[in-house]
Amino acid sequence: MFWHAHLLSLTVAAPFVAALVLLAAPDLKGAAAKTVALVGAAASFAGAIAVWASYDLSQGGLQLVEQYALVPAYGISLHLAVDGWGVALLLLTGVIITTGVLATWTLEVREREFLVLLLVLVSGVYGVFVSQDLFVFFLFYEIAVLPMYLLIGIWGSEGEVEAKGPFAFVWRRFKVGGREYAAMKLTLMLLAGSAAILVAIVAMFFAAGGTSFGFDTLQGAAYPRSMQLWAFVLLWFGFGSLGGVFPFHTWSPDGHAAAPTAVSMLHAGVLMKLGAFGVIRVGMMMLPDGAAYWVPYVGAVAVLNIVWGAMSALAQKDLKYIIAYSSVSHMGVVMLGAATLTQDGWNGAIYQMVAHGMMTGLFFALVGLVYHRAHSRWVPGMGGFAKRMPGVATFFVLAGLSSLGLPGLAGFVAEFLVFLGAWQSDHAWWAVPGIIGAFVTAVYVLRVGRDVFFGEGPAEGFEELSDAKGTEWAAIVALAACLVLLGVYPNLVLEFIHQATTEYLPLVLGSGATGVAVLP
Amino acid sequence: MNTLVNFQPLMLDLMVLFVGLLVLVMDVLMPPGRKRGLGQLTAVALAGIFALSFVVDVSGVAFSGAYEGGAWALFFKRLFLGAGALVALGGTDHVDRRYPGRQGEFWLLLLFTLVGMMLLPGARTLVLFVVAFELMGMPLTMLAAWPKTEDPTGPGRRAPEAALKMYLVSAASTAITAMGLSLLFGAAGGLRLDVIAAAPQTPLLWLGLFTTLGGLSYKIGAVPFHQWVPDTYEGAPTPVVGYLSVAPKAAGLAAISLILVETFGAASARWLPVVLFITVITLVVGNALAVPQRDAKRLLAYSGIAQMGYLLIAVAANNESGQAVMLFYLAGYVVTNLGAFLVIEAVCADAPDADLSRFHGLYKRAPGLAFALLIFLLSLAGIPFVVGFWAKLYVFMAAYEAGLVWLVALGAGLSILALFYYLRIAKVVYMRAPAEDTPIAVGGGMRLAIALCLAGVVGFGAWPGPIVDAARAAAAAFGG
Amino acid sequence: MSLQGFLLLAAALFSLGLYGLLTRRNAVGILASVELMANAVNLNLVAFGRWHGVVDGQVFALFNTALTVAEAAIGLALVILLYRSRQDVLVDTATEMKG
Amino acid sequence: MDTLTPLQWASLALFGPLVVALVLGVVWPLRKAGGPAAGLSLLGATVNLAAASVLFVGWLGGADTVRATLPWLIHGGPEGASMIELGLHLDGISVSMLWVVAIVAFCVQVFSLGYLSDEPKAGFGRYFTWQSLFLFSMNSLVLAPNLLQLFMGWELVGLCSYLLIGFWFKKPSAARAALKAFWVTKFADMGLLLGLIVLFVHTGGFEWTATTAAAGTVTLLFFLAVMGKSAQFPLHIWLPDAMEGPTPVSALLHAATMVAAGVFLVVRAQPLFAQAPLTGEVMTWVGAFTALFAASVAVVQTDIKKVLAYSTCSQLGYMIAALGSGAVLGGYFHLTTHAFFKALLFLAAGGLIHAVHSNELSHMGGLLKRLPVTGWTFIIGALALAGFPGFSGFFSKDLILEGLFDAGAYGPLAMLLIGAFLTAFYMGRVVFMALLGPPSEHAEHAHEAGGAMTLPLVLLATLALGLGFFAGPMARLYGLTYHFHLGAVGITATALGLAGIGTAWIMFGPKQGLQGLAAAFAPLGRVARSGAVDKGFALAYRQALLGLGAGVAWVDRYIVDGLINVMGYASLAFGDRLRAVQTGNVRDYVYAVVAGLLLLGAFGAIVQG
Repeated sequence: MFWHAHLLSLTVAAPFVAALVLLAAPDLKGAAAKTVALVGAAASFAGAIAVWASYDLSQGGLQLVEQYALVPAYGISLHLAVDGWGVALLLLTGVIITTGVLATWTLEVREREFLVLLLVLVSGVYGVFVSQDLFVFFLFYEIAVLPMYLLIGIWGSEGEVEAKGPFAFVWRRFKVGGREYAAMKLTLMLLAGSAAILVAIVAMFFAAGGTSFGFDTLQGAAYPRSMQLWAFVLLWFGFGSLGGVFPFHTWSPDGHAAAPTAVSMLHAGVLMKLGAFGVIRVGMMMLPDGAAYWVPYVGAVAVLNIVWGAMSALAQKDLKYIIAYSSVSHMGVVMLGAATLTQDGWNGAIYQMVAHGMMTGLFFALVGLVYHRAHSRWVPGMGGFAKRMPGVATFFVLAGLSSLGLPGLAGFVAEFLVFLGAWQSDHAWWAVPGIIGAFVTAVYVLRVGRDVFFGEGPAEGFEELSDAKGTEWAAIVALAACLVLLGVYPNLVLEFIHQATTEYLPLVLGSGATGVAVLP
Repeated sequence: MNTLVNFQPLMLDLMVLFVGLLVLVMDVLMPPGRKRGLGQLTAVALAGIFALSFVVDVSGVAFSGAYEGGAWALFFKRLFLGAGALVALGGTDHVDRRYPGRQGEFWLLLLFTLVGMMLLPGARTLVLFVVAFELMGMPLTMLAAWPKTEDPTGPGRRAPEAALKMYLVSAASTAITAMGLSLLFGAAGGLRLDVIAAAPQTPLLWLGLFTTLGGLSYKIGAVPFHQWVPDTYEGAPTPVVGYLSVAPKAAGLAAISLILVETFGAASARWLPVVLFITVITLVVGNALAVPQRDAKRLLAYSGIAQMGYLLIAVAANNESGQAVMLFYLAGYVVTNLGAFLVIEAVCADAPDADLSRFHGLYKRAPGLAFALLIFLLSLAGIPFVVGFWAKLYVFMAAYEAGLVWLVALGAGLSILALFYYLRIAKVVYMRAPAEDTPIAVGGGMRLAIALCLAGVVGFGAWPGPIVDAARAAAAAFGG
Repeated sequence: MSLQGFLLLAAALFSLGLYGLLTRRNAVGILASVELMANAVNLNLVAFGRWHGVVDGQVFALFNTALTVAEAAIGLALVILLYRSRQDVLVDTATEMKG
Repeated sequence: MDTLTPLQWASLALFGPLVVALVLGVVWPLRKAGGPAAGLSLLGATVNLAAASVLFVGWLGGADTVRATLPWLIHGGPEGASMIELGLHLDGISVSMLWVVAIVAFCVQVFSLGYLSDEPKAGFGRYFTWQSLFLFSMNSLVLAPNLLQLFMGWELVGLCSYLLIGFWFKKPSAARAALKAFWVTKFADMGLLLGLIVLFVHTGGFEWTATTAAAGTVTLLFFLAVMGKSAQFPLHIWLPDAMEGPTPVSALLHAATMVAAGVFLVVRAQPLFAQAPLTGEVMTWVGAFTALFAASVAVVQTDIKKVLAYSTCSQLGYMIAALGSGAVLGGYFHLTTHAFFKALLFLAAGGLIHAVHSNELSHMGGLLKRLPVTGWTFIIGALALAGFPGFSGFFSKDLILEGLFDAGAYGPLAMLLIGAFLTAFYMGRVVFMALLGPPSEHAEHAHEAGGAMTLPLVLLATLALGLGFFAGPMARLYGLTYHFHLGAVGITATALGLAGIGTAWIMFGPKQGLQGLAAAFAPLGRVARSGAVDKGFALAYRQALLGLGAGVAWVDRYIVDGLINVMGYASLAFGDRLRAVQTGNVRDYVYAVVAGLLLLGAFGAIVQG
């Protein structure tokens, strides 16, 4: 009973406890430290699976509720509960952190500290997905964002961007593309978002009576329309900057390129989802009038994101930048689904979070692996790697296929639902650039696959190339298996997502505007 | 009860005074080589008084109403006592090593400034105000000038310049403020705050009020009265700067609150535009000038100016929750900023300056110090899970409640800029290679002081509830 | 003599002091100017006290005098310190820290 | 055998190859062993063929439609939640296509055993893994109960095509060709996806039987995908390049089955297409033009596989034109007959290539004597393609031309008649150059390969020869009737075909006559070799798409991100400028204090007072 009653807090705490263990034991090094981290990550993953198994679909709503007072004076409490979305996103987080730790096994520099930060970060991610108190939600959100600075700044890799364009003078002060630059830019842009979120949260708190930060209070409150209009923009900007919304996405390519493998995996795989999740869960659901007003713009920007990200990826020559821009493009799909305000669109948006999380996790794991062996990210210098790393090549193509929406892989289900939702929305045309974006994805993803793995080569200087080994295999195969599983049997998690969407969408549309029935 | 001779509300102040006299006597009696004990004595005594503050009843009125105890004043006294104890604890090494034979006077002066500050929040007459301020301010100037070094490259070589700048600006502003006070007296016909509050609202009164406000702004280092701050912080001995950066600021804010909120609270429409103007330029200038700094102490000086801007937002809110927020903010600020300066002292103890390059790779040389510094910086930046976050949050909430949404937006936006310069320090600490690999030796007292600060920052951050409640209770007593 | 007379005298004194404060480069000169200003304040206090018919002003003036003396003492000590380290007492040559 | 229901047979046909593909995919030691992997794959193909045959025979006997679906994806609409389903749909159309695919796939796999026997073991295993995966994909397309599953199978066969064209991925040209094929078809597939979405939003389902006002839009969008998949002008450009894959792959995917998926879609969704006359019009013209254009280009190709590739485009054009003009039976029957004789031609060509180690027609010559089985079966295929009376192609092509005539589409009909002449001509050219005539030096050591490579040829040749006589039963499968009738159009076409063969004989036979006519073809050759369409697409890709991408990336990096950098820079610069105020001279500080205080005082006294 204890386990069930505290399942959520245990899941959230598991990585944190592992981090504390690592922190308390400075002598843990190498494989021992990694094993501790793996145990913590796997425990949280097991918790996520237990949540999935124990969530009662026929009942729906919030389940596994836990509530502890935190700052009673301001009505803040640690209120954890899971809904259908939470089930799906917890599973995603569990998969990504577990495989992320596995993919980190080759790290040999300050690995204990690295794992501590990584685990703390992932505790925050779990927390966001199960928080039912806006303030605690925000706190967890910050835990998830902040360790990035050190993770990228210390363990990141260096890059360089040529000084060009009308703002070339900026290079006098910043080493654009470097890891310190990337870490600083990412942190500042994301925390600028956080500041905006905080202002909106404070406004919502007072407008809802100033007694509680609970979702249940804030969600039903009658906010003045004028306040909703500006507060929604703040939330959109705030969460959206983490979700890679144009034009606040520019931290993402630099950040992802500089970040070490596991961090890229976690960041693109899960963290960017927090942003999109925030826009939906807080922005749209709590400020329906604001959402109704701004949704055409949100959708239009999302469409721009899809095409912009894909076109930018097309022109990149750095392996990590390509994948990073593809994340910008794919997060556009999430935001597009959200902006449709339709059942299919929202289902697709959340499903895309899961699907893209796994896909981009796999991508970054593979890219990290290639980088680890080739010591280069420069695509034009590569070629023919498949000879030495056939497994990596195969899985890279698989990830690429999921990203371009090949049926049978997770990406298709998500994109299909989103486009379906788009066509049902008031802005049917959104589907068209969305689909074009998927085509452009096919162009750049498969091209980079060819440029890196196929054709003649490998050239001189790539003698150390070898296929994945041991734990790397475990990470890659697990992610690929998830992609296939989610592509073949989507209802495995879609039922849960659908359940929550059914409950939440009317909040935005207003009770009169929908007749969405619960699945039989 | 004859309140003229009721010393009950002044018990804590008198204890500190007694400690000061004890130090004076001991200084004479002790052999020159054993004077280290004076610092420890000060630390222990202040900590003891701090503990006693939870036992002794210091409420009531003294000097026929010229002095008023109570929860609000007590909150401030605890802040001062805490800051004093931590500085004594962390500064003993510094004083012992750098001022051999002169330790006694150092601690004595420190204790006197403490007495001055502790008198201030309870003062209800302009005379006591001025006396308390001067008792606080003059020994501080002397402490800033304490190093007597002939070595032009040694530590402390800039202390005379630092002290001179502090002194001259202080003298100018004190003289003009005194003129303002005399005008207040002239307009009101009395020196008691309640008399002034009831005075007819003549131009003379407003002239006096705003001149006084300017003088107080000098104390907290608000723009444009801030220019002595960076130079003094950079040149004065680091433990003194740490103390200077928190305790007198709190005292200044107590005085501002007494004048603006307690005395002229009803006429807030008169002074609010002025305070808002000062707040805005303080926030902007403090943050903007902190960005390009290369010296850690100087950077923290500008950041401290910016922090005063946030505190002024709380004052501008002009309500009870504003006062509560100010108290909470100050409590967090004392441990955070003092902790940061103590780390700087630990790292740059024998260096002529605190250039950021001295912090390169601190992570490797002293992981504990590096971590503590990181936490202090994050707290200053207002990042969740450390006390600074709650402080900023509550400030914003109070300002929002008072209808100052634009000020919330400005403050939130500038906090991103602040994050940039705080992270610059964190960056060199964690991401740059150290010039030398030698580990940094940190004395026990310093270690304990930093650990206490850290515990405060993290503890208040993780569990702000009790402090929030205490601050609210104290604020409720204010003006009651 | 009326109140205005005292106030005008005090204002004149204060202005003289302020002028000295702003124009003197010599630290001692500045200290003297500040003393002048402090005395203007004392004059004000006493005059206002008399006008209001209360002793508060005189008490304040007494305290103020004492404080001014202490302040001057510290100021002179600083001037000596300054002289020792730089061999002059000009305040505007101490500009090592700036920016 | 009767113990299994049709659904179970169909499941066997569908999942047999899938199981094989999964086993080979996961159990890598088995895959890398090569031979055993091929054996397993062949087993899957055999099971598939057996099941397909049972079903085919059953449906020839006139079985009813059988349908079974499982819920797959939740869809929530304003009316409530429903399930999008996947499953099996068995009727005459799907079963006959299933059978065609099964036969060709079986033959190709057997043929590959011999053809790829020199491959390294790992590659051999990989090849058969992809083959099994393809078979599953194609079957899931064919047996789809709705258009969504058809789309999924459609995309999966596209993937298999990519994998199999790029089988020799170390060869840059193969890697490039694989990409090109995938991109072009993927580009076209956007139409199918969008069409499906439009269809769904209008009808609430993916049924091809739906009646909707949006049929015009939907079918036009579908037709875009058809053009890509079935290589219609101008999206045919990927097909000739796809010949970079192993020849059996060309036979299976790029001649017989996968490229026919486009035609199959039109047949399958005939109820929808029937509601859209405009789409039909477009299809007729595009198909007819492709038929004529590709046939002309085929005439001047020197690579035997390229000839066959363009021929495939051309023949698919016939089918599309037929379906567009409402000659459903002609289109679908031609799809069936073409599958067999084109697979035969490719496999036989593969045999010839295997023998001389070259694709060039000029390197062949006189091979009929050295490879009699391969040679004669090739000739049978060629005659079927040329529409020689009695061969299967004759019947199906006749149906198409009659259909166009009946529909009054005289323009396209004329193009197709010219195409018929050219078809016969270029096939005659290939036969005379490669099989007859004097042997070239490459051909000297050529010899017949083993049974693995000849038996499939014989089987396919039989079908190419005889299937035409089963037009009646086949028509019944589609729910139509067929009566043989040779009208004026048919006679003209036959005469043109014979004329084509005759012309080829004159030009490329022993006499090498009519060289003046060859000179007349020269400009056509130049046009064909210049690859104008290809260049157009390359231009669109390089200049438009990549150029736009480069532009967007530049703007993103230097303008969008630049502005964000500038914000940071400006903050720093502002701080720098502001530092000048802090002069270090304490007298300036005193000035500031005095000024500030006086300002405050003035404010207090004047403004507030």
